[in-house]
Amino acid sequence: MDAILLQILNGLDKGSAYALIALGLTLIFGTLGVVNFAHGALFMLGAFCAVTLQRLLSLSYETIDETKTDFLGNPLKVKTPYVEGWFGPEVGGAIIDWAVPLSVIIAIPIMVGIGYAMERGLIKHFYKRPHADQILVTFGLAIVLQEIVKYFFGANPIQTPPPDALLGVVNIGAAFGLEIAYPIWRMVYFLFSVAIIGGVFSFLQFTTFGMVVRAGMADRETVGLLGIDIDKRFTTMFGLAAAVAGLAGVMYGPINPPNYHMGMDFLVLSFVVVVVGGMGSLPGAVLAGFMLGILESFASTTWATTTIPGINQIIIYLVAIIVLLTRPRGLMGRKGVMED
Amino acid sequence: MGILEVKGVNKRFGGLQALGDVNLSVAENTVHAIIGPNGAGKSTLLNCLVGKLIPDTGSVMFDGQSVLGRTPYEINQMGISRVFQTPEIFGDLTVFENMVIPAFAKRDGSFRMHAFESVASEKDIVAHAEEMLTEVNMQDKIHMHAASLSRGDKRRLEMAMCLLQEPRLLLLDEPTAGMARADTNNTIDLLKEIKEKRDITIAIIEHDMHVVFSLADRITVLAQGTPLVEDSPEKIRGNPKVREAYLGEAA
Amino acid sequence: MNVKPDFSKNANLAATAPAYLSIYDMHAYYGESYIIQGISFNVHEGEILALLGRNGAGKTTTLRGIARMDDPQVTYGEIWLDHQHLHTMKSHQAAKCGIGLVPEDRSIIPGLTVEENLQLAQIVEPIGWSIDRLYDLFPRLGERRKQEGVTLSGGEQQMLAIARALARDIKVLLLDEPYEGLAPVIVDEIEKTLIHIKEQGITTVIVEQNAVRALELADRAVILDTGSIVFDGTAAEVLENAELRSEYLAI
Amino acid sequence: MLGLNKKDMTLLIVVAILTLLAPFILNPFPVDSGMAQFNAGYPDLMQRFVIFGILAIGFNILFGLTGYLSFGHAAFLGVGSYAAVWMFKLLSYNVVPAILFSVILAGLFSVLIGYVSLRRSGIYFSILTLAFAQMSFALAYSVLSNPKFNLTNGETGLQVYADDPQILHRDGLPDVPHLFGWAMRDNFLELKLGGWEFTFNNGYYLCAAILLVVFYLSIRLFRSPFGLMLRAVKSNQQRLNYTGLNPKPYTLAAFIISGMYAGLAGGLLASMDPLAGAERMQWTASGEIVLMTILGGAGTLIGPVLGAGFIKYFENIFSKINDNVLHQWFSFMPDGMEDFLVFIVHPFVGKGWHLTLGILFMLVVTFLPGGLVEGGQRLGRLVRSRGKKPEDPKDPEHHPKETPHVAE
Amino acid sequence: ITNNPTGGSVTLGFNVPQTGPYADEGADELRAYELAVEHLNGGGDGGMLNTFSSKVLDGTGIMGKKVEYVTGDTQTKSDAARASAKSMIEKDGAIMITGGSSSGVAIAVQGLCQEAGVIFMAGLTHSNDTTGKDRKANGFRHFFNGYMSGAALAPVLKNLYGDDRKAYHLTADYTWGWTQQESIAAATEALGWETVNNVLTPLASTDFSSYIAPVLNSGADVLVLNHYGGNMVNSLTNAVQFGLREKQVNGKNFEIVVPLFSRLMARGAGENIKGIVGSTNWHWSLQDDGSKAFVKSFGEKYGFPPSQAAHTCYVQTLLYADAVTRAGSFAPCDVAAALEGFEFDGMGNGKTLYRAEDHQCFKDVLVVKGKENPQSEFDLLEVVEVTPAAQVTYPPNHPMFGGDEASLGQCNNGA
Ligand SMILES: Nc1ncnc2c1ncn2[C@@H]1O[C@H](COP(=O)(O)OP(=O)(O)OP(=O)(O)O)[C@@H](O)[C@H]1O
Ligand SMILES: Nc1ncnc2c1ncn2[C@@H]1O[C@H](COP(=O)(O)OP(=O)(O)OP(=O)(O)O)[C@@H](O)[C@H]1O
Ligand SMILES: [Mg+2]
Ligand SMILES: [Mg+2]
Repeated sequence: MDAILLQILNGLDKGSAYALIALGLTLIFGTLGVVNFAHGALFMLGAFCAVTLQRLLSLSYETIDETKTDFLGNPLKVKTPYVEGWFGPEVGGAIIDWAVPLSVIIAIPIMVGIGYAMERGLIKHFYKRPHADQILVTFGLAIVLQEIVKYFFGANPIQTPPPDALLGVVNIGAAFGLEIAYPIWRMVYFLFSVAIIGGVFSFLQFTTFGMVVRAGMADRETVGLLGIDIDKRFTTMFGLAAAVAGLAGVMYGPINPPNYHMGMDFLVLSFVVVVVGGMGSLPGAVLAGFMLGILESFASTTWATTTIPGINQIIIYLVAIIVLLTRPRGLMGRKGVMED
Repeated sequence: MGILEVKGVNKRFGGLQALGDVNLSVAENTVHAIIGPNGAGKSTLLNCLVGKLIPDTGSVMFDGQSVLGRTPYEINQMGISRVFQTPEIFGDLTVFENMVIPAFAKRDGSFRMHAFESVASEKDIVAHAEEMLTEVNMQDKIHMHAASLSRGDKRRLEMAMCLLQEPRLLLLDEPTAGMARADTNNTIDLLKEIKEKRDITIAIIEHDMHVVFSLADRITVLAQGTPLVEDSPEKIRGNPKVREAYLGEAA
Repeated sequence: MNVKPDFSKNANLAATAPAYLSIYDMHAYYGESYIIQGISFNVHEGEILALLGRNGAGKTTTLRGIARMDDPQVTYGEIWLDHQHLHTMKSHQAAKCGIGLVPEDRSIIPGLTVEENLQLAQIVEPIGWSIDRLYDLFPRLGERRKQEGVTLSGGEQQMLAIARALARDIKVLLLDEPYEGLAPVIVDEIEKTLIHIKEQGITTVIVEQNAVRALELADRAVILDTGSIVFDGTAAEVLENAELRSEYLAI
Repeated sequence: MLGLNKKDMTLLIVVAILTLLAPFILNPFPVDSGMAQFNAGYPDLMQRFVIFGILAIGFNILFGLTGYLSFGHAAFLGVGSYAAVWMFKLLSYNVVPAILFSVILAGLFSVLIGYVSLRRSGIYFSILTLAFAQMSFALAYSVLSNPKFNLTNGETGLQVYADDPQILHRDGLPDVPHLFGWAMRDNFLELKLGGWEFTFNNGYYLCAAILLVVFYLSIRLFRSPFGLMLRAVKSNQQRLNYTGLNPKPYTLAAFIISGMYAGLAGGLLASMDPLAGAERMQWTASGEIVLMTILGGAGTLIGPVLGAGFIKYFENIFSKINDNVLHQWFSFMPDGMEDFLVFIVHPFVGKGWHLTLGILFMLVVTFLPGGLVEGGQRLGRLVRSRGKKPEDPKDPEHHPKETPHVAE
Repeated sequence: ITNNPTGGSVTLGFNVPQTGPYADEGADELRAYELAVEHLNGGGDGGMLNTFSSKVLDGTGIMGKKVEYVTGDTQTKSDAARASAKSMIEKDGAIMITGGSSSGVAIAVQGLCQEAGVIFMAGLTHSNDTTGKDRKANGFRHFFNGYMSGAALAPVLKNLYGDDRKAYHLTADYTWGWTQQESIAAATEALGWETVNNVLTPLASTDFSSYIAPVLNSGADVLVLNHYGGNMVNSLTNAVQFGLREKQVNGKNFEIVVPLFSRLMARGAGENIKGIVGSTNWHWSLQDDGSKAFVKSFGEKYGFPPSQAAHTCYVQTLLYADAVTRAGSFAPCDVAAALEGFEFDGMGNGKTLYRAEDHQCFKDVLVVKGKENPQSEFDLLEVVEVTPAAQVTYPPNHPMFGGDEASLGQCNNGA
């Protein structure tokens, strides 16, 4: 019982990551119709916003400690972060400790800015081009972004730990007499993604924005005839999607340390999630994200892998095949969206 | 017994009864016009004939065989061709290539793997296509991309593609809509000529009464998914109900 | 290719009324093909102008050029609307200035219901008729407000396209074959609507294959042939001039 | 001739000349010059050029003609390679049975995957093929390399061991892949002319001959009624249906043909270098095939081959330029200048070759929508229009393209 | 012989991952190679040339020929690695290929070098197969392997955690993972530990939470992570996240073991690595003369201490140069003969033997632990124990190494 609940929780968590990435991807891919292979890179850039802030906050001045030596036998240079120098070790330490949540604040404008720049500078020339061209150009962009990050941060993963206060586990089953120890930060991530998903939904639901963008994707020309400057809205949409992807990345850092190719690892899966959910359907993307997360979680149990060897390797693809064959447009896809 | 027998066909879209108990019999080698107000279900009826839609109930027999449950290409192979209300052509291909495809379909059936002949060496097919293009007066546009034709030309091309197959039943959904008057007249002449030359049955949907009355042998008036009357053109013209519901002053 | 506009033909248009919409020496291309070869004409405030010509003459291209669509590319010329120069604008800006185009293929937006299609027109100021008023004009649309726009019948789509243009506060209505595919009674209806619209002071340019109908409605007419203007004058003149009618309109 | 029209015949002849003379063309720089780094005329890379060319030609038959974008074609490449190595293990190192079997097995796989995937179109089709390929990869990498039934030898890659049966192997035949004794890895001629060196490799010429055959077949196919039907599928499936043609068998046939081309490429890869690794089936490999095709120009005859060459060139040549080489190039400059130039170029070569590739992807697709082929055409037009009078054919006095009046 | 150097120089091929997840490791390997070339050509302070027990290398290159090198990118893919190695051999005339940071790549390239008739000096490869069932006459491995990790770790684990433990293995689902798991399980079971479960994790996994969670209820009190690189960083991070290290099971502290450590992995794992035991080939804090000399010249050139990958690559280059010089020939068969059974010292890890039967080096193996109070960003591991070579030596026909069937085959001089 505990074990099953724990697997579901794990699935929810993995699902939140899938759902968040797929949500952003749906905004671009399902709504704007652009096959954005750089979406994973946006996720990665988000995570590196946190890394950067952490690095900035940890910028240090050096003092020489004569009593100790470094690996070459020279006197050891001790580094003290400026913030600790300015605010004292206590406050300064706390600021560094909270680097990841703090980065959410800086990540929003940065990611929106990146999204804007990307759309204005590149993507806008590709709305009318075939999907294949979009794949090529966004793939090129993804490589470039990755390589830039690699140039500055290296290929190795970089730890971005959560604040000490959010470290450790809680027993969330205690109230029911169950023993379900779950990491606090993963709970935070789940709640965070629910909040973002809710935010995006209400933005698109309670404003006509979503409808206009959908219409614009289906028929740019006609929407222009109705006095709507669709380009501006597309840009906004892209900024929003980039922010969603980036935030998903910022908060993901403490779960698994970011590295420059983490985006590519998620990219293919998130395309699968979006398509299984149904092109252009936000609820579909979220639902499929959670569904595949939980299924993957169950497929990794010993029971599952002993019953069907290797099932954990292929479960997502297997489910995708079954869903697509039985439900032609994915779980919640609407007719007419990207069918050719 | 007509070549096309539609019996008790019903089709619902959600709450909307698009076709309600439609019975229709089209006699061989006649032109049968279907007219009626917008949204009466005319195109829906054609969709049921070519396999685009499957009626909820009822039967559709063509030449004694049921078309229901067959795929569109099988139905076409039975001898039914259709011109759509919004032109369905191969936009990426040239006008010539558009014509060649039905020619192959007619000669070789639904699938043949002729991967190593060249199109140009299929003399009979090429000749056939060119001949038909001349007939519809489009020989000067033979190398244009179909997508860049004007709307009237697209319609003419689609009709030519259907005619080339020499179908036994030709379904035309507003073939002259948007066509210049001169071309409309040409189309009428063409259809008449073809009808004289070969055995062909035509079912035509049209709002242009000039076309309807020049061609039709019989007319069915459809309203709100059910046939209102079926009669000869003269009678229809005089029918007050039809005048009020449909024809307006055009009659 | 090297066709200069012949201004002698429209030399007489000037003085009568102040030009409201004015096209001066417009040239337009689709990619490499040179379609509109330098045309100039004026539309006066509150009048209905019929723009006529054969299939492929360039009527649609002209309207799209005026509405500042991305295609065709207008490479030269000026377009003025009420002292604003449209030729520097994009389509959405032209729309804000008061251009309303009803495209020939209706361009109902897939994925949106009838009502959403109308709401979409009212997102950006200036807003015209209320949606309820439009439903009064076209009750069929009211009945189908929750249906997806593209599943409407051909005629219903035409109504929706016109309604959508009126949902915006427009100064000039550009109609590309508004009668196409409509039942004769509805054509009568729409004609009445157009007269009604005219009474509201809206200027209209109508492209129509049914030239007689259009001319009966219009104040003035412009006839296009292969991208050049061959006639510019009153509607009555065309109806009287048999040569003109047979040469360019085949009526 | 050969059932081709004049233009196609010219193309075929040009391609034939280029492939047959590749050892010269690809080695334009003397061995000792600083530019020798850019020589690509060594057997392995030349083989790769043609093999990936074959792969891309096959992919283009599906994607370029029907518009169905398969994201799983690498699976067939992998299947072909495994099939070939199994033939080496079981029969002998002769490449003929290996290549035949790889084409057949890849064909069978594509029947299976194609039949299922083609029930959907558009992006759904792409994701289905991707899913199948990723499953194949996972199976090959771990599940099927389970010691109990080791079909793929997992991470290490399938290879021939001394204790393999090789029932048709006879003494005197080489212990490497060969064509009736003619070892693929051997060079039949090594020419030294002045500072230049040219290598003529058995394996390369086998691949080149096969390339010419399959290229010829693909030209025929493009121009055939079948090719026309495939383009019709891309253009309007509805109309095809209502014209009495069932699109399914056409697309399936195209899928199988392109799968077999991929299998052939896989078999050739294994024949040149008898080891089949699972990474060949990963989605990135499938993605690479897509990129090759688009980069070169989808739907054109020669484009995919160019695209394949382009990407493989970068992978093999640019990745090998290190700082050491850079310093040699710029050594004629004053020291400060030399260091500065090395500093500037450094991020784009060697371990930064991905960066350059990414930038080039973006540039090519942005400025040459039709891929490299379009670039070539533009160049051609430029050269041709030089000869003519510099007059604008389109009425220069009346409507110049840019005018102060019309803002685009 | 293939690519016999005729002019005044000899070309070596350094084939390392320059892109992909192991790019940093590859970069470090490349630094070591450049340093080795510098030392061979008489530049710098000579590094380990001064401490190496064999004294034939004199800083004039190899047999008087100046050492030059070409580099390539393995991308950590067998295909790409082979293509890159081939181009070095076919185009650049490399006489020896070395490098790599994964076993799949090492085995693939080793096979290629065997066919092409050049020597392959493996870089970082830890799978038993490299010198086990896939051993080749032209291939040589200085690095240690899975079996040695197990043999070195077992006694230490017994000391630290007792002999009554229940171990739960998470294993990367591919050949290297399997062989390491097999080795560790065998070594620990010999101590009396029980292996409760072994779960295979897909290579592509990025999040291991669903594999970690079941550990909590399995009754196990030790978790063994048979993962490398990014997989290891993530699985360890997840394990710590789930509070495994704070748990008490069966009345004992729950422990995590990572059999193969590298400094780059340790850096990726950050805080989580503290107190965790594993094994490594070499560490810069070793105080023997060879290690000190190498750390000094590497550190002064690049500003930070070398990794174990850098060390093994550096040593392999010197060993090759030495063998050529001793053999007096570049012919692979002569070089191989000079390396086979060669015993040396002064390269770190104490006295070392290049065993003739399988071309595996036998030397001391380090058991290390994540340091609790690191003094600098490189000071992540502390050496717990230096396990003597004798304790990790196994017979060449050991079943985990292909048994009696495994053979080096014939050495190949190429054409
Ligand atoms: N897929 C669909 N879903 C819902 N309603 C539909 C669908 N297709 C058609 N309808 C409705 O069914 C009715 C009949 O449509 P149909 O297209 O057959 O009309 P029609 O007689 O061809 O009219 P027109 O002359 O205007 O083309 C219309 O009211 C239309 O809105
Ligand atoms: N997208 C396009 N690309 C190239 N040429 C085009 C394109 N669209 C139209 N044309 C060409 O431009 C010319 C004018 O077309 P246009 O659509 O303006 O004609 P029209 O007068 O509206 O005719 P119709 O009455 O048939 O609608 C035609 O010759 C047509 O073939
Ligand atoms: Mg209709
Ligand atoms: Mg038109």
